[in-house]
Amino acid sequence: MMALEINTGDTAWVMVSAALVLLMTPALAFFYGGMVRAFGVLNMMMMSIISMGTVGVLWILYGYSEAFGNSIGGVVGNPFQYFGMRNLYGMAIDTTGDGKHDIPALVFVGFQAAFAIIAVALVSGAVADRIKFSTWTVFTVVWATLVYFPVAHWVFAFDGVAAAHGGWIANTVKAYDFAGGTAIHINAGTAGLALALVLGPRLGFGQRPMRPHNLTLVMLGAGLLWFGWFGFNAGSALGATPTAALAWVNTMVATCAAMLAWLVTERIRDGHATSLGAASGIVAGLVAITPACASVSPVGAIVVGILAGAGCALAIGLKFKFGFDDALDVVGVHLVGGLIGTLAIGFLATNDGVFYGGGFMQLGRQAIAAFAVLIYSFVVTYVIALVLKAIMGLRLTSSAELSGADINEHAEIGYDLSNVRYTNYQRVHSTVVVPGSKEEVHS
Amino acid sequence: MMALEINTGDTAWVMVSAALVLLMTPALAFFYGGMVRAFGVLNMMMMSIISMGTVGVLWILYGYSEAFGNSIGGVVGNPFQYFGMRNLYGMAIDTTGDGKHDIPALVFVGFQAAFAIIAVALVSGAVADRIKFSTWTVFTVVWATLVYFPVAHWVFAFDGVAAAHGGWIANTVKAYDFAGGTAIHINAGTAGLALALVLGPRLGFGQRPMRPHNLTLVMLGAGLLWFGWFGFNAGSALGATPTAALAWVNTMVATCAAMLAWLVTERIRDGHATSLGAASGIVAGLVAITPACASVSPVGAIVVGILAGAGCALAIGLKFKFGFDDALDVVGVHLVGGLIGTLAIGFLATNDGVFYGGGFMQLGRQAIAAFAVLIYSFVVTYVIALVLKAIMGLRLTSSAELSGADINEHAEIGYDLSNVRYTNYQRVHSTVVVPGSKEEVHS
Amino acid sequence: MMALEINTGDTAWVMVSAALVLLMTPALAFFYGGMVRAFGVLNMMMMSIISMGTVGVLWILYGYSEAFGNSIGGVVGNPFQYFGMRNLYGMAIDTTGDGKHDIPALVFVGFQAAFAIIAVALVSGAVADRIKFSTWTVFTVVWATLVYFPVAHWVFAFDGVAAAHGGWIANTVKAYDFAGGTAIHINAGTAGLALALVLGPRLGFGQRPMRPHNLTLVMLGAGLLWFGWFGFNAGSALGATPTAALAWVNTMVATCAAMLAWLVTERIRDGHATSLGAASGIVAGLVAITPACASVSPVGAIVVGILAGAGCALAIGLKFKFGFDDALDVVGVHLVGGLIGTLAIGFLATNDGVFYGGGFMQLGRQAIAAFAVLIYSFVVTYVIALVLKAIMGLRLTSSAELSGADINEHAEIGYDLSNVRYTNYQRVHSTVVVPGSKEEVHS
Amino acid sequence: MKLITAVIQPMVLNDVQVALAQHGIAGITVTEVSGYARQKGHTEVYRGAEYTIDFIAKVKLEVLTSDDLADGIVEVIVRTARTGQIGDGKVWTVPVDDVVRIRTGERGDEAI
Amino acid sequence: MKLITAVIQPMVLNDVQVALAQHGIAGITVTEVSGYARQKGHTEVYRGAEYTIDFIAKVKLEVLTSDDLADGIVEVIVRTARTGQIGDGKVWTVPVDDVVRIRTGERGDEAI
Amino acid sequence: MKLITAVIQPMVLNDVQVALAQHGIAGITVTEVSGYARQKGHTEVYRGAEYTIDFIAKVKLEVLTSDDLADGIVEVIVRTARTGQIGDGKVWTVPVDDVVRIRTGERGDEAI
Ligand SMILES: Nc1ncnc2c1ncn2[C@@H]1O[C@H](COP(=O)(O)OP(=O)(O)O)[C@@H](O)[C@H]1O
Ligand SMILES: Nc1ncnc2c1ncn2[C@@H]1O[C@H](COP(=O)(O)OP(=O)(O)O)[C@@H](O)[C@H]1O
Ligand SMILES: Nc1ncnc2c1ncn2[C@@H]1O[C@H](COP(=O)(O)OP(=O)(O)O)[C@@H](O)[C@H]1O
Repeated sequence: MMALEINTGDTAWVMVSAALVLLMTPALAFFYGGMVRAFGVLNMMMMSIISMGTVGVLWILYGYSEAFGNSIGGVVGNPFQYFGMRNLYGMAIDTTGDGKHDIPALVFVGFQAAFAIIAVALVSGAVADRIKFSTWTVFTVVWATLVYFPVAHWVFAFDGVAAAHGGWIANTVKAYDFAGGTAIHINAGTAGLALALVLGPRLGFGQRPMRPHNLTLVMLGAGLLWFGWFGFNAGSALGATPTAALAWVNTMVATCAAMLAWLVTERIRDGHATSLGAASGIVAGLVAITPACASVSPVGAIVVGILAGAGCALAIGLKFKFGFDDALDVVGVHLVGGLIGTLAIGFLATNDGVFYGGGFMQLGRQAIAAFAVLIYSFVVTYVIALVLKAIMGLRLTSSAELSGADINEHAEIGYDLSNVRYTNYQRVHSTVVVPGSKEEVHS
Repeated sequence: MMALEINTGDTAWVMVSAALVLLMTPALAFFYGGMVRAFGVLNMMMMSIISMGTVGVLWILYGYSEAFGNSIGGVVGNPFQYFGMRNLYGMAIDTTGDGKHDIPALVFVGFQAAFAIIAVALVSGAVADRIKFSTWTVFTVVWATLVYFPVAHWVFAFDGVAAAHGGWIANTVKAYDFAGGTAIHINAGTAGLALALVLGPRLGFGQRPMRPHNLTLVMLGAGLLWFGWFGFNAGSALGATPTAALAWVNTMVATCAAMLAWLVTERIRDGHATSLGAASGIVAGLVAITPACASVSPVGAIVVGILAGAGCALAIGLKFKFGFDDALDVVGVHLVGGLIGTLAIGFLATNDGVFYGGGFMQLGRQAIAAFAVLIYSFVVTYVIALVLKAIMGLRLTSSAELSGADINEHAEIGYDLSNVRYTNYQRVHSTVVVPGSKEEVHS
Repeated sequence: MMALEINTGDTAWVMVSAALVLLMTPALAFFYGGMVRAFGVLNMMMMSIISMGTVGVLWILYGYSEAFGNSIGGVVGNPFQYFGMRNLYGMAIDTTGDGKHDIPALVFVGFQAAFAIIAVALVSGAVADRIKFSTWTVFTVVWATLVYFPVAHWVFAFDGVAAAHGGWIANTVKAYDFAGGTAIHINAGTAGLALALVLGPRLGFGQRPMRPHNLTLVMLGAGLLWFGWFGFNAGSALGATPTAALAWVNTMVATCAAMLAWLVTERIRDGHATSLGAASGIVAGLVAITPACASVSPVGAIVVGILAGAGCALAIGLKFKFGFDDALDVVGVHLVGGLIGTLAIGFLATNDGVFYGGGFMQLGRQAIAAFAVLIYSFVVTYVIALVLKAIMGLRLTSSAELSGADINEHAEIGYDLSNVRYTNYQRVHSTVVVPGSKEEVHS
Repeated sequence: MKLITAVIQPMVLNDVQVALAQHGIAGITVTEVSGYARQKGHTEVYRGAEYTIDFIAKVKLEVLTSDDLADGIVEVIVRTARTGQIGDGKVWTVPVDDVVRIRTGERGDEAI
Repeated sequence: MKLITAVIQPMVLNDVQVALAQHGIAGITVTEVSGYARQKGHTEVYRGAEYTIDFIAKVKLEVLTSDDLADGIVEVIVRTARTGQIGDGKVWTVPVDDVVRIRTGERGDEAI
Repeated sequence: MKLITAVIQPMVLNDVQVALAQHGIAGITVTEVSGYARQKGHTEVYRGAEYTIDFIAKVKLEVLTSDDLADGIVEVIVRTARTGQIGDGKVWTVPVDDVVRIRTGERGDEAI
């Protein structure tokens, strides 16, 4: 992975992709934020935004190293190898082995940072409106360290790319997960389920109405997610290659098909095709094509999209059936969508899928990868949740929950469109602490 | 068009451009969505979003092939040649002929897919608030197949690029339309006019007030459209070339000039420069520079921008004069703007425009292209509209129109910012259809 | 700077970066727009948007030339050299000197255009809600011409890149300002201060409540700003190079750290971590890392972020202390953040910072650059403001200010979410002026 | 004096306002309200969950008037606001002790 | 006839509406209001500036009724809207001269 | 008891609220309303089409009070809400039969 000649085209593509993936977390904040009631929109957004803060810093300190450092038994990378990005400046990642497609190692760091951030942020959809913000913040740190970084190592760290030895799923099981169906979506979806189970349902879940407060915000989130997802999937080729082109086209068309499938499902079941359904179908399609985008043909991608769109549209009802409150359907969309995509590869992979005469071997590998991540994520997340509950408490007080997390956790409200000013004065707290004169100003 | 060596820089640029153009359709959804009344914002957005679903899938199946397959008499591509993307993986598009700027054919597919999608979505602005969503969905399929795909073939399919033989406007008329002034904007603007004529005006058009409900959403749409349009125009160079650079700069400065011209026109006429005017001027400038961005100098682009900004600001009044209800001014902005840009090339093209001593030859070619597309689009769209009206009906019922398309067509409302819950209970319809147990849950 | 062989990867990266930076001005419009009261959101956005119009056109006419034309004494570029982009088509910018990383000169023009635009737009945050829109429009023209273009020349014009001779700070003082901590942020922050001082505080400043009306819009702005800033900082490498990669990673992690630092500061001081704080911390971190992103290590970037996040969170109180009404904290965020970043380089630059054994030499250079820009910007802006005040008036009337700039300056309102139509009829002004028949239609 | 209050359909507001103006009524005060009564609300669907909205958007008009004009005003409102469909609303009259015009301090019928 | 007006907590609206419906009340009109009284408002913080919101969101219910049913309705509202905490609000009764149903023109108790 | 209702300019709300509090008034209820009367509305322009907004944003205050305090309260409101320009609004008083405090069930003057 030492190389002097950088391919500027590949580097440009991966830097753009990294920025696109980073945009996905604000996009997720809008997607989720629009779906809760108006009195919780800021808290919902902040759960994504704070993940950018904590996970971004951790990634640079030891997260990248835990994921892509030299493997300790295929289970986790050496967290000290690249601690604080040491040993990385001037290094390159060579993804083809022929020295023609080298990109600076720091580009890969940035690209993967954005993955880590959004994986954590995704979990928040399950716990909308009722988790303490301080506990969520600590959760992002602990969960990234104990769950995401190791699982990313399992799935994304190929031997000889970022370090000599990589993770067990990538190198031993040899499952295909091009851009993170297991490491991101199954992982986050499962974690959301575990956390929601420990946390309990929102007050009034299933009885009192909790409709989305701003569907233009939801649609904005979905639109930006789709845009960013081209970086997520096609960027995972780590170069501006024909593989990236295939991933790009599949990321488009699977999503188109999933949106249509979700809308048709709704139309048949509920009598209406909704905009929330379109936005949800978009995300479901993106999730499902994520692992598969480089393995299936465009027509295969359409099939994956249809399965994901219809499958997730049906699966979001599960929470009412089983009574767990996965508020914004992280399980129904990310876990189920991730499973659909990961397993569909076994059938539709053009090189060795069942339908292409490849037998059931690859399907088995896909299943092992999917369920290994699912089980690990569920168990560890559940334990983390119990520990945090014991130490600092998980839930808002009932009165805070009923009067809204925005006011109670952030002392803000999302919107003030009235032309009447009910606020009747302001008082300035403190201003600058000039060194040597720690005075406070009250006006 | 078979090549092994891919230029990664060009590929990176076109993949980014494709993602940028894809983002333009959600952007359009916001631009249009903010302009209607609050009770129709979701329906308005959904008309764009559904186009992504239908046209995206069609494109992969036969649309690309219809547009870029080997030409049948210059009129339409062979729809079977690349059906479902067959024969395309591993292929490259060579735009320069010297083998130095090859990009994977699938990148070109993706880039052009985004064009097809937005062309269809643009039409919806003319029919805001009153068309049946089911009919619109069918319209997107029929119109793409009968109008957009063939016209794209005429204009964008150059001999020997994607297939041996291309379309008649590109190769016989030799009009300049770098990024789609005719194929996209004149085409969609004309189709909007035809559809609006068959559909009839909104109830209360010209009498009852229909002001935009959310100008921040309009501005968001305009901002993202501008951003995406760099992909549209500069991406049409199909490489990171000096031509792309010129297109980039022209796309910026024509838009700046058009915005200023629109605002000045408003200021003189109405006494105020409005934010809706700024957003509209931005779009008008982008439309007009689209065909011209690689043919004119930056100062020429400023001229194009001024003509488009002032011209479209005046043209949007046409609908009141002639009494057709082009609700969101697709005619006034896209048709008129597209004509201005397409014809301005005849004067301002630096190689053979009238003002550069090139005589009237090129102007004639531009006019032929513009009016050929205009007439074809008008006639075929009008017939499609009549047929759909007869078969499935075009218009919402009056009561649905008056109480809002969102509730009636999508069973949703855009915003619920109140802290009072008027919804008094929820009932879960059906959940998962587990194979073998088609039970429904009602809570 | 004449070159025939273009590096497509570098060109792709800088074209994308240019589009990203251009997106930052609409993003700023949302960031600022969400922060004012609902009755001024459009006016606030328009101050940014109009800057795109005026500065974009000026840049093509003489702005680029003033900034990057051959230097007249290190103070300003020759405004005629590249007037209207003449002499530029077909030219290339060679940033490495080895002929391997050439990009078309027009790409550089576009990239730097977006910088000029946002520098001007930034100033508007200080004068929210009370400046006449016509005066602001003229201000953008005058300030760009007299302040921004020259200062950009000082800082960004290196000898032998865009022209033989460049500006004094870049070439004589040799301060490091990779992407514009001095030329953009200190400059705009100081100008905001000067303009706010001449303009005076909003009516009711410090007594009547002026809370942000739409924090989802603020967060959208912050998210898009962060996204665009990767173009701003990593794009300033003018190629897809290892330096760009370092800048990318630093732009991410400094921002993460600054957000956390701002939130911690708030939590300690006010008892709550707010979403406005997160958005503000993001911007503060981006500002501070701007000059430093290519000089510090990722761990150094974390330090810069922490300093900026905490420092700016404290500095925004200054306005209450000193009684100037910098409405949206341009001083507290951009001036203070710019200073922190510019001076931090002196300590943290890995090649010659104080902490890396480089002595105080570079710190001195940084200080000279920062204060030279600060003083020049303050004095000239103050004079411009006084002159404009005398000639055309700066402030809205009190009644216009109290009833909102949107209605009074733009004859529009931002939102109309009510389903009651208080507007009771419409009258069409004038429509098209068909040449030869200047008739007007009144309905 | 009397206070006449009417709860009407939002879409007839303009007609009523114009009719009142033609009837010589100088001022009205309007409030957006929600009504729950015979008229059926609608159903919304979000991710397969059904929401029934019982409350329907209505507009409340308030008109202060002297005793002698009250009946005429009620009549004008009832005539103009009628669409004949369920949900047209009510008009009611309440006695008022006194009215003051803030600007001038005028009282009683003068103040209306 | 009487007009009963109640200012209540937003979160009890549904319970009150259901209770009234069970009590046989056909129609109510609801307005979103803000109340300023004993109950303390809350504090918001924006960039270090503190905003005190004295006004608290409340819901106003209006029910037209015949004289004899009035007391029962007040009683139902008071019982269902009570949470026992400061801010529960008030119910008051005002005499009404006349009521007209717009759709039919019915008057008096018939119109309610 | 009396119900005093005032329609005032939005920007004087704070002053009135403070003045009432100083006058010893414990509670008020506020509603956002739109008024149509002598005061001229404004014009908006969207893509060359002109919209005339006749209705102007106002605030409605409601104060329940005992009979003896009513005149004083009207006087305080009129004094504080006056700007002297057209559009300052009205204050009116309506007789109230009974008031109940929901939290305690207190009635009459006790409940206010
Ligand atoms: N008893 C009542 N008290 C107060 N408001 C009522 C009452 N009955 C009806 N309303 C109001 O009148 C509106 C129309 O009533 P509804 O019964 O639906 O139609 P109609 O009056 O045409 O029979 C309701 O939405 C509600 O706002
Ligand atoms: N004198 C009053 N006039 C009008 N409305 C009042 C009055 N007093 C209270 N209210 C309304 O009742 C609400 C609750 O009053 P509050 O004093 O806070 O609690 P409680 O009624 O439980 O003692 C207030 O928010 C206000 O809307
Ligand atoms: N007859 C009326 N009935 C109900 N409300 C009225 C009446 N006349 C005026 N108003 C209210 O009072 C407000 C101010 O009235 P206007 O005539 O504009 O000013 P002024 O009261 O200062 O003469 C109006 O906007 C309206 O809300």
